[in-house]
Amino acid sequence: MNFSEISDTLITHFGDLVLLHKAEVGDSWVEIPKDKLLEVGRFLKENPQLQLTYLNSVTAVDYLQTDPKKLKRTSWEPHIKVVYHLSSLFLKHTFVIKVTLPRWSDEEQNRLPSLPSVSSLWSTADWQEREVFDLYGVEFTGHPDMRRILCPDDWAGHPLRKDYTPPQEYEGIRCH
Amino acid sequence: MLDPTLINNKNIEYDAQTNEMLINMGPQHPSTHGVLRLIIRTDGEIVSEIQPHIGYLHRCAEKIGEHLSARQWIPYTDRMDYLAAMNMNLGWSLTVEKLLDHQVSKKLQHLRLMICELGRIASHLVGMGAYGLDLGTASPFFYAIREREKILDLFEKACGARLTFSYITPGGVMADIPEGWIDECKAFLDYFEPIIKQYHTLLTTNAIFLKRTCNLGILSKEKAIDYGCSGAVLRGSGIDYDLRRDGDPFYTEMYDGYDFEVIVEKEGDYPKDYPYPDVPREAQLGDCWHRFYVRMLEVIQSIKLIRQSFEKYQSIPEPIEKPLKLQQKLPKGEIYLETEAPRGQMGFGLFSEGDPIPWKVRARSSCFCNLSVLPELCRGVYLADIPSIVGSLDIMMGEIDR
Amino acid sequence: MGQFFNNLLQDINAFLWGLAGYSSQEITTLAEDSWIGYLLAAIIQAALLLHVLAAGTVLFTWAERKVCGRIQDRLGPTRVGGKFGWLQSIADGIKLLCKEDLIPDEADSLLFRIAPYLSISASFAALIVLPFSDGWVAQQLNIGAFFILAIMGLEVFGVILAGYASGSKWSLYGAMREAAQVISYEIPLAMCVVVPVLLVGSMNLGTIANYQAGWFTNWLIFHDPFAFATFWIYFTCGIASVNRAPFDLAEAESELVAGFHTEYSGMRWSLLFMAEYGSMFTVSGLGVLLFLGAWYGPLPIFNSWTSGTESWYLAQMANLVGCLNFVLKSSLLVIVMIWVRWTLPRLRIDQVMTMCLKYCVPLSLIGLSGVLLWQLLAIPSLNDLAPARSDLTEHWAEKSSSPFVKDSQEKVDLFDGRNTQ
Amino acid sequence: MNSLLIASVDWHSFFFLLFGLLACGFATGIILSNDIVRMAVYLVGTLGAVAGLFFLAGAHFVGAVQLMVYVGGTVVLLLFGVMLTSQ
Repeated sequence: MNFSEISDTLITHFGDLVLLHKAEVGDSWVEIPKDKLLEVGRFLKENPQLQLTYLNSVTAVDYLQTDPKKLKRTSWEPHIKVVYHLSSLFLKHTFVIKVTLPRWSDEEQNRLPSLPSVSSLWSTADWQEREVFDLYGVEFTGHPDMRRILCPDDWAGHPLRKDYTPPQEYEGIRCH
Repeated sequence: MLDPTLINNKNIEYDAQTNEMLINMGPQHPSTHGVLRLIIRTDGEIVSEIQPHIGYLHRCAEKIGEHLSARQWIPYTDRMDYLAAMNMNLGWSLTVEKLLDHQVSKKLQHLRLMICELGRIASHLVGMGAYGLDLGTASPFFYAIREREKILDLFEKACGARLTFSYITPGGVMADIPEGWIDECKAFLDYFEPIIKQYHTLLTTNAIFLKRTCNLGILSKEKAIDYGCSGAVLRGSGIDYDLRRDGDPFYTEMYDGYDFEVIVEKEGDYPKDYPYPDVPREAQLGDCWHRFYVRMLEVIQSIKLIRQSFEKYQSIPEPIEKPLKLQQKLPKGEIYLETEAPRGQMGFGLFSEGDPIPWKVRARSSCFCNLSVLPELCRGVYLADIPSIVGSLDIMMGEIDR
Repeated sequence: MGQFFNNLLQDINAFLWGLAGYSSQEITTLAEDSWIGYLLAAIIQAALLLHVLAAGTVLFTWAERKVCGRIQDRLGPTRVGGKFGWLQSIADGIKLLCKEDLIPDEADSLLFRIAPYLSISASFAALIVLPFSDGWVAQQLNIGAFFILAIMGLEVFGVILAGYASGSKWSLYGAMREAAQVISYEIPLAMCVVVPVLLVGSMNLGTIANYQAGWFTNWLIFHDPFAFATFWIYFTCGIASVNRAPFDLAEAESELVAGFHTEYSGMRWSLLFMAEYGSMFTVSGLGVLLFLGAWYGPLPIFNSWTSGTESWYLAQMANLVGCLNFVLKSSLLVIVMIWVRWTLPRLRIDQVMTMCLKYCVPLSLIGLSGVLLWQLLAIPSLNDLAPARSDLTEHWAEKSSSPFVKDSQEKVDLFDGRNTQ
Repeated sequence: MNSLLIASVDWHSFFFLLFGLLACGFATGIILSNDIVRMAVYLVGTLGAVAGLFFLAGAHFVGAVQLMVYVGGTVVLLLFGVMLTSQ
């Protein structure tokens, strides 16, 4: 199955909940509301026509324009997109789904955004979601062990966010 | 002794139990393949729980990628899987090319295939030798390095470097291979092919080796898929999937017209186009031995591929094209492409907002996913089995931590 | 030995007093069994054996590097001391001496300090009863074979203490493995040693050795198929009991970092190391004494010299050749150990124990009963082809007489200091 | 003469006293020590010294048995047991 067939199946099953993004260049994707993520995920995994049992990658993209010169040309509001790349090893097709999140879940910018964890569907999401949490500051609810994975446990900030400034020193060691 | 501040409370609680012991393996340990740290809860010699801690080699390669143009990031891909840097270069180059929809010439594809398959051999050699070290025999490692050095000599002739090549770049390669290189490569393959038998004698069929690897760390098909395992770990579990055949058309085009087999067990046996040793009775599908064996057989398939590529490369007379510009403007869009690196499916993602510099770079590490299955495999095994299992996953910390 | 030195001292004494113009009747000489002679003999013997241990370690380390280098298709040491890097071990020894002697905070410092000495003393003590040639033994015990086994069991102490006292979990693992392994492997090892003891009917290593004089067919390994198999079981268990690969579980570097000597550095570490090489030599030497014809070469070339009727000097020359023979054979076995180490992967601890209890013990018992039956049924053996010379099976101390020793018929003990019956 | 005096020292008695004192000293060490592993080490000393006494008495076999069974076997097992149980 190619991308449009999979997305058609998804749209016929879920209706307006999923948003189709057809890209002219590169990958197209389907956008899913965050509270429907688990449901859609289970459908994608268990539907015999789709069988997207293999989760290649979970990652996030931080959309925040920090360059004031480019700000005028930027069409989007600041947000985070969590991207799931799925594939089926037996039917040999791939699929991309995305979930849009606010950068912070409150006004004061001290509560991380959250979305449900898919580690119950794909075990590989366990570590990959930890990585996203570590580097992007997205919390996954229902994750068995939500800790940092690449950075030390007491690291401050989430390095792959666009507004992240590296610390001058860490535990008495100069960083740069 | 373990620093209590570095472990979470769960473990401290367990440490207080009388007959259980909490031990810390790594990050400086001979058999953790770099700076992997394993926190192991043991009852005597039996491991009851294992918890990998990674990140000691984290260099924020993805963050750096957001400040460099696509071609400038190539050296950073070298440093991910530094034992197979060519394949890392290829993965990123293809990702950039796919976003630009820039298909390279057929001759260049043959050249890249030749180089990457050599890289695969070199990487599997280290995997094989280091596995021997994990099991307590040092000699295979020296044999493997001896052969690998010859491959590195070839690479050095092609690009001047021996470890971090930065050879394959978006839109081409750094420079065409020099005159006479193919003959040297042929000579190497003629020398190397009969030697593989020695490795089978030294390790694959050695009685102690079988005792240490067979029926151990069995990874079922379902688990392998569930944990996103790839490469030899996936195929060692009996799943017939290789991106060189089943991957994105943009990547598999390289392998069009080549005759090679995906190494996977079919009906209790492996492809028989070469005098391989038989599968021993003790071995179970998905155990350490199968993962190791798949790697060994892939070396032979790579040799087959390289031999075919010589002729195809030489049959095209015109020179290869120049690579893309250093500050090549990228179209707005995103792309995610996986290639079959020696250690599994290395995925590169490129999210572009229309600048020469990518908005975001993603590197999906195959070893990262392969390693995540370790706690699953290491439940109830002996302490001495941990090196066997970690070694059979053939991890590369540079790639895991990025 | 003691008498020899006493007599020598007496002669020198008489000679010196004679120079001063006294006659031999006027001076007081030492009694024949005076303790000074025994002390001198003990010091000389200890010094010699210590050199066997030290030089053995130096040579075997060098051999290990060279052999392992060749096995791994490389050269091994080439620079230090000229062509073959034969001074490499000395250079390493100096480096080790200069290293900082670290004692971890967590360690039990007293036990941590004494553990290497315990190990090395046990390894050294085993050499006391190991004959290098006919009569060339520091202390000739009637139960030599048994004594060596008993002493080699003590070496494990140093290792256990080293592992325990280090205060490191890896070391503790090493120590626990070592304890389990060595205790288990002592059983089949002793069973295998019993076979030649039964065949000869003596636990005296000299007697066992002399039983094998003559042609190589007289070696006990060729007595019957069971004895032949027993030697290989002995060798396997020997490798296991001295902790060499593939049974080096106590220091398995890919699992336990370095096992019991993880926390050791410098000289203390090298003492543990020397103990290992010392017991490698002892085990090989015991194997040679028991099965491989001891100091007798495959062909009886020098045997006629050792006969009591020939001159004392000729007998000593033959002994020298015998000593070289013995050292050569033992070193060959040590090199086989090195060869095995650099070829095979390591077993797992449960497999090592399984191998001992499920295979080695029953096999050695089968070997023992097989040899027993062979003797009982009087089945012809290869040893009967060329009968051993009867004079060599006699007690060896009575054979040759030194020109210095006036009366050597009495057996004397070091601790005893007086003649026994 | 001096040499006569030295020669008259009963070496046998000297070693008997030495080993006896060692055995007693180590035995006291066992009683006074608090650390169970050190006790085991002192026990090795005591048993080893007793083995020395046996050798001195010409009972080589008994001495070797003492070494093998008590020092090599029993105490190692004892240590092994100590290490397996928590303190």
